[in-house]
Amino acid sequence: MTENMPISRALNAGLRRSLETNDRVLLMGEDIGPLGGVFRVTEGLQSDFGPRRVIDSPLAESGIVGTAIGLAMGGFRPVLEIQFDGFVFPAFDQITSQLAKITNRHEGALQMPVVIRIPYGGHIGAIEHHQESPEAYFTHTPGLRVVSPSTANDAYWMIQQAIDSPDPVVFLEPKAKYWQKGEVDTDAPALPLHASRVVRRGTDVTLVGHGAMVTTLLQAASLAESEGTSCEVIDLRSLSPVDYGPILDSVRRTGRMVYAQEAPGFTSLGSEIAATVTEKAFFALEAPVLRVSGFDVPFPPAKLEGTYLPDADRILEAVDRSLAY
Amino acid sequence: MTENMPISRALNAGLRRSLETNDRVLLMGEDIGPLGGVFRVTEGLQSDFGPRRVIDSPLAESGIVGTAIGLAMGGFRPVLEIQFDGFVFPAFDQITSQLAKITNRHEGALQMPVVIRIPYGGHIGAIEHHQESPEAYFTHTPGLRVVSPSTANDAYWMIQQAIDSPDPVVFLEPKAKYWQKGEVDTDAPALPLHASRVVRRGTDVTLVGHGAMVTTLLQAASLAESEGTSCEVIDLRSLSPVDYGPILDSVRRTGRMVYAQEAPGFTSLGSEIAATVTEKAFFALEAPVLRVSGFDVPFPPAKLEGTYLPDADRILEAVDRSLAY
Amino acid sequence: MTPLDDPALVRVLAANGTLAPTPEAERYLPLIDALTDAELETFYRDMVSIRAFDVQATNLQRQGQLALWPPSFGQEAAQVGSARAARPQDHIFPSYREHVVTRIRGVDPLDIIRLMRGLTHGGWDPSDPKNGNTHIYTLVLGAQTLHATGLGMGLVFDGKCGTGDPERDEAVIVYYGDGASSQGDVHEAMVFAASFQTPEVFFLQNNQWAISVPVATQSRTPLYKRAAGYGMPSIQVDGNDVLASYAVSKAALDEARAGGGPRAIEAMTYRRGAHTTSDDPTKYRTSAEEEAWAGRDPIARLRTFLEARGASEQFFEDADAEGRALADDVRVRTNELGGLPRSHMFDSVYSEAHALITEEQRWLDDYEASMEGGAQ
Amino acid sequence: MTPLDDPALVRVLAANGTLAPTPEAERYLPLIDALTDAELETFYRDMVSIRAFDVQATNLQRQGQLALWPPSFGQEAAQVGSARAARPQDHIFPSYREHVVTRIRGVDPLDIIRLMRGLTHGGWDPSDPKNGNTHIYTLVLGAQTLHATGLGMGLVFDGKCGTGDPERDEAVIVYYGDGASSQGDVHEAMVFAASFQTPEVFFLQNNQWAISVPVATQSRTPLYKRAAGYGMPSIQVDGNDVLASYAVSKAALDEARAGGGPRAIEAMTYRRGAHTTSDDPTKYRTSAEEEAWAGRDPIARLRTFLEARGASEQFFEDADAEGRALADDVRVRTNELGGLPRSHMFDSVYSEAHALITEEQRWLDDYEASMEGGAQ
Ligand SMILES: Cc1ncc(C[n+]2csc(CCOP(=O)(O)OP(=O)(O)O)c2C)c(N)n1
Ligand SMILES: Cc1ncc(C[n+]2csc(CCOP(=O)(O)OP(=O)(O)O)c2C)c(N)n1
Ligand SMILES: [Mg+2]
Ligand SMILES: [Mg+2]
Repeated sequence: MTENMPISRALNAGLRRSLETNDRVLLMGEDIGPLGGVFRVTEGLQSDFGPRRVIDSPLAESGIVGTAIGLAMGGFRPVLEIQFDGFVFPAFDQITSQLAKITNRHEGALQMPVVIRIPYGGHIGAIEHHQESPEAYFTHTPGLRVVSPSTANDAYWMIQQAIDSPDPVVFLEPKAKYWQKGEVDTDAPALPLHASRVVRRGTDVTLVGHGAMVTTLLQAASLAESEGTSCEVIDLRSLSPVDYGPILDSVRRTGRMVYAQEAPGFTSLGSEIAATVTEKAFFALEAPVLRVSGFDVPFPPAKLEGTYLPDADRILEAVDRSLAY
Repeated sequence: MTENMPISRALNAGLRRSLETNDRVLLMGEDIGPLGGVFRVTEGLQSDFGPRRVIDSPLAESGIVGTAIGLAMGGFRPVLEIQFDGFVFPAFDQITSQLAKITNRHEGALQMPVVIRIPYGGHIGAIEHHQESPEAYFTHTPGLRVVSPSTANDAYWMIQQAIDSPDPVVFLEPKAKYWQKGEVDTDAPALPLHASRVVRRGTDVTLVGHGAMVTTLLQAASLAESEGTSCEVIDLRSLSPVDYGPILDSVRRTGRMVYAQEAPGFTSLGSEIAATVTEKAFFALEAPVLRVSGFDVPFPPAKLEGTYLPDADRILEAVDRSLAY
Repeated sequence: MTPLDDPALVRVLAANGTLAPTPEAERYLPLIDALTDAELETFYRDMVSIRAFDVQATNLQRQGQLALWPPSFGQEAAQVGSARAARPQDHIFPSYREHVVTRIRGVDPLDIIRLMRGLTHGGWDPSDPKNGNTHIYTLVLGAQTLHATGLGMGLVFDGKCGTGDPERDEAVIVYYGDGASSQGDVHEAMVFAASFQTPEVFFLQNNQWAISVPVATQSRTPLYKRAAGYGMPSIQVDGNDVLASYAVSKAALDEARAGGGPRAIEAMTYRRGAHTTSDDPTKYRTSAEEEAWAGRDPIARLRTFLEARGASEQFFEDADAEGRALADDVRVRTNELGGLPRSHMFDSVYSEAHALITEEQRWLDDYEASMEGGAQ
Repeated sequence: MTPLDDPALVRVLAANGTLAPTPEAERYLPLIDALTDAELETFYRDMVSIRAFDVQATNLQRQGQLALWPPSFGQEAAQVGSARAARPQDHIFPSYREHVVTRIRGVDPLDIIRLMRGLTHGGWDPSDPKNGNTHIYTLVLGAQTLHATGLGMGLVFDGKCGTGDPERDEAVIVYYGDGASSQGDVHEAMVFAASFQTPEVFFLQNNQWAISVPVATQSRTPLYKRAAGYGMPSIQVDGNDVLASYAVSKAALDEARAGGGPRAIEAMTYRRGAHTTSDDPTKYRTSAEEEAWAGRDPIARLRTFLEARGASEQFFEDADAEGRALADDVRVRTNELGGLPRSHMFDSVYSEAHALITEEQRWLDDYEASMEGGAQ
């Protein structure tokens, strides 16, 4: 069966299905109960599953992650909501030194099936701490899995796959796209959680990104086409681990690649992917892998986000630079 | 005047000089008073400068960094000690969302001259959380400066330069080298804080790293020489910003580069440097920039650190791979 | 137990505006008796003005002029009382809803408007004397409590408190909410404050809600009781009674300034509006509750009291006019606000030159120039 | 005020081993009267054995067999009393110095030895029944308090406490130190515990020092007083009096298990040894202080009490022999410990296959094979 719905509803439906099928799943976070979350992703879930399955926690992120670890030790599968990207840092020790390492510390005897949902990224004109893209902090941390859906169908399935994972998953939700609609096939997932996907075929340049950036990459690809350049677009979907197969296949054909992200560029996921693709496809590359990123400044006041965030033009500029090699 | 001393003494001497020359400098941390710090870097300073200049704080890292911000607002220049690399994460929000951004948030009206000293890295056979290399988390964060000395002379000068900086500086001390001696010239610094430095001249491959890794790179260079390969070795010194000048000069001559670090490789400083060098010296490169890193696993139990940490052999293996392109 | 039943509560004015001190309020009465008519009228004008501002800002947000507005509606007495109790040399650390406090200290309300419009992450320079040592808003809940404590530590180290000279001694007051009280940083701030005996008042506005979460989720115990565990004196006050709020704040600040160490105040109040303009309180609270608190409104309460004391009708009309003037001024100046140059983003990430920033700024300038060139 | 002067202190045995209950101890006497001779003797043997183990481990560290050893020397009574008060179904979250506790729950001391030798970051499987629901050590101070609270929340959600059946109901006890008490995580753990009414005992061993920092730096106020701010009952106990430690722990655990919500205990004790074998206490504390606390030693105290009750000389000799046997066994088995295969590093980073780990492990295997090849 397929249904058309926005990403926020797809997430809601996916969470609902997980709550229904596994009674050890519980949701916890700030304002996820009667309010349904500030983005309404959990709307209606507390009234349907009760306040023991959908829990409004005290206002403390380290507490949320730390107690989720204890809940997981007790056999629960907690799905946490961090209200905005910029509010995850108080929980950083519990995520980095605890959650990510507990299975390893126990030599595999304890699993840590905890999902941390984080609405991330800009484009919503909000105040400070509400528009950040913190993925690099998590992808650098061994023991975490990091994923981000860019379509409603992926949102629906990936959240369920993340909940099913025995490992901790940081689940980054592209908040600018919560209202973007798409077809959701509720029968079977299209891909495993950690697969990347070619979303547009092309022959000249490979464009890679995740989350909200996929839309921008597709825009850039359309514009490029009108200028006679054929771009292949790949949605990363999994940020850690990265599924390099489709990317390398593509780069070996195109010889050129542009990676785009909202996050600051320095020591970022884009750095990693550029370095690794270069290493693995060195002789295929006609040009260095170019990166289009947020600048290495704090996310600016909203009136400047249009300048800060990579748009189709900035991506095309990189495409042109790549082609000029 | 020059004096021979180990890095830990050089740091102590540098801190002492800063305390003497600027009465707004104060030191704060856990066990830095009567004990002199677990590595004795602050030995004798509290008895000489008193408990208001060299402060044993309550045991709370977020508190240490957060109150240092307030102290800096009041015109102090706090120099903080985090006891071990793995204990910095409880302070992560105060470092990332506060300290790093406060000057920007105030549009330059408030400076944040706070230094965070962190003994980092492995090779000391210690238990968990005591051997990590967290630099990527800081280099990815706009608003921070990140440096690491590898010699006694640099230790002596760089700590003073960091204290003089109006910006927050994460000061990473290679703990395995605290007892490594070197000549300290107490008259004038050799280099500005953010300069990288060629520490060995060579023509075939450029080796780059920081902190304790510099010693390993020099070992590898000696071994390589005996096999007929001439390696240039560059000490990064500044991890953010990176001084690319000497690195690019070198790579343009050698055409080959290996970057080595103790930190896990994925989304790391090594990724950044590999990607950027590739972009800036693309046509000069005979081989991809190769990276030798800790594996993407939590720092293992000490009995495996010898396997985990890059050694001269692992670097040579990469040198050979690079030469084979 | 409703939130205002604690036997320790300090209240001077009953909800109906009559003088009816609770037992715990007795010892504060001299401070209140000492207030002049002019001072009392200032309290009233403060509250009326800022409410007019608040309504204006909410409208401006509806008109798309602001990204967001967090109203202070209902919390005016807690804020006016505490801010008016502070001395000029004191240091103020607001959270993000202290519009009344910042205005009293001299901050231009337009600075808050610029923040909520997306023109700045700060708004004003705390070191500029015209801003009355008022720090900017902090959005990560609780983080500012540590900054305030650090500043207080510096006052101790510099001998700027406890000298016995109230004209010179300085104190710090830091604002935070019932939700924020759960954050680890607030605990660590109290630990450091107690350890270093900072001249500091922790001022908690318990407005009963953290967005949609009732205070009972944060604590089943009155929050003012936390302070005792750190050896800090603490007080619960009716935060909708500006006189009580003033008196307990003044006593606490005076004691802190004089070297008595940190103390805590829990002001019981109510966020009468939405959390922010993005919020919909009907999802989580009843109109019965809202009405009950409307009956405890701080402005009406003081008005009745002042009327009984003989304040003139003219005074109230003037106060309203003053509020309208402020609101009009804010509207006019908001409409005049321009944009930001793109360099703004790079200008003050660091205080000293930084190679990567310089490079990126140069790249962007070239890029924009080429785009404009291309568009020509 | 010396640390043991608080009028609220619960103590049963005076330092000289005579029964001399403090006023606060009166209500616990029935619990102590109910203890059999065999139980009392077990307490003694527990303490003697682990002290022998502790000395052995310290020696092993000196001989280079361990990277580090954090002795429990001096804190035996606090640990034995609380651990013996727990029921088999209870869940234990130690910090990193609870060697006595873990042993009582069934954990093999060799598992701790392996941790301190650098062979593991954990040591044992908390879900293996032989380890008595004992979680592994946590080295980031305070982090475990949240894990314990989360587990306690799960017990509430699963209806595993407060059913009225003490054989079935479960509780959690979490250990932390006076230094750790300053961490934000401990506050958040108490906030969550109180909010969700977890069946939990926060057991603080105040051993007067956090490495070189005296407890006065963490708090000028007795730490047990923090709990009241969260609405938790709390108690201060002489942690060198095993009977008092047992009784207050038993009462608290029983109440928590029965559905009474969380509570806190501060056990006043002393770290008689160094912080760890890397530490040098002469840098920061006086021998006078050390001697004063030597006079309050928990083992000597119980011994005098048992002697007065008529325990035989043979019993004490047997206890010592048991300790020696444990120490010998630990030495022998430590010497037999092997190394780690390099695959260990990759084996359990994730529970499911992970592309990057697989790739790196394969690379390392090839690399090592080539090096061995090269070396031939
Ligand atoms: C660390 C952190 N987590 C989450 C948020 C999102 N948030 C903003 S305001 C708020 C509620 C705050 O409640 P309270 O402290 O009572 O202050 P009030 O809004 O009632 O004035 C939340 C959850 C935040 N700003 N910071
Ligand atoms: C978050 C964190 N910061 C610093 C340390 C380093 N450290 C280890 S033990 C210790 C002192 C702990 O004191 P306390 O909590 O009183 O426990 P005790 O050692 O006395 O048993 C410190 C500072 C740590 N382990 N974790
Ligand atoms: Mg509130
Ligand atoms: Mg201690």
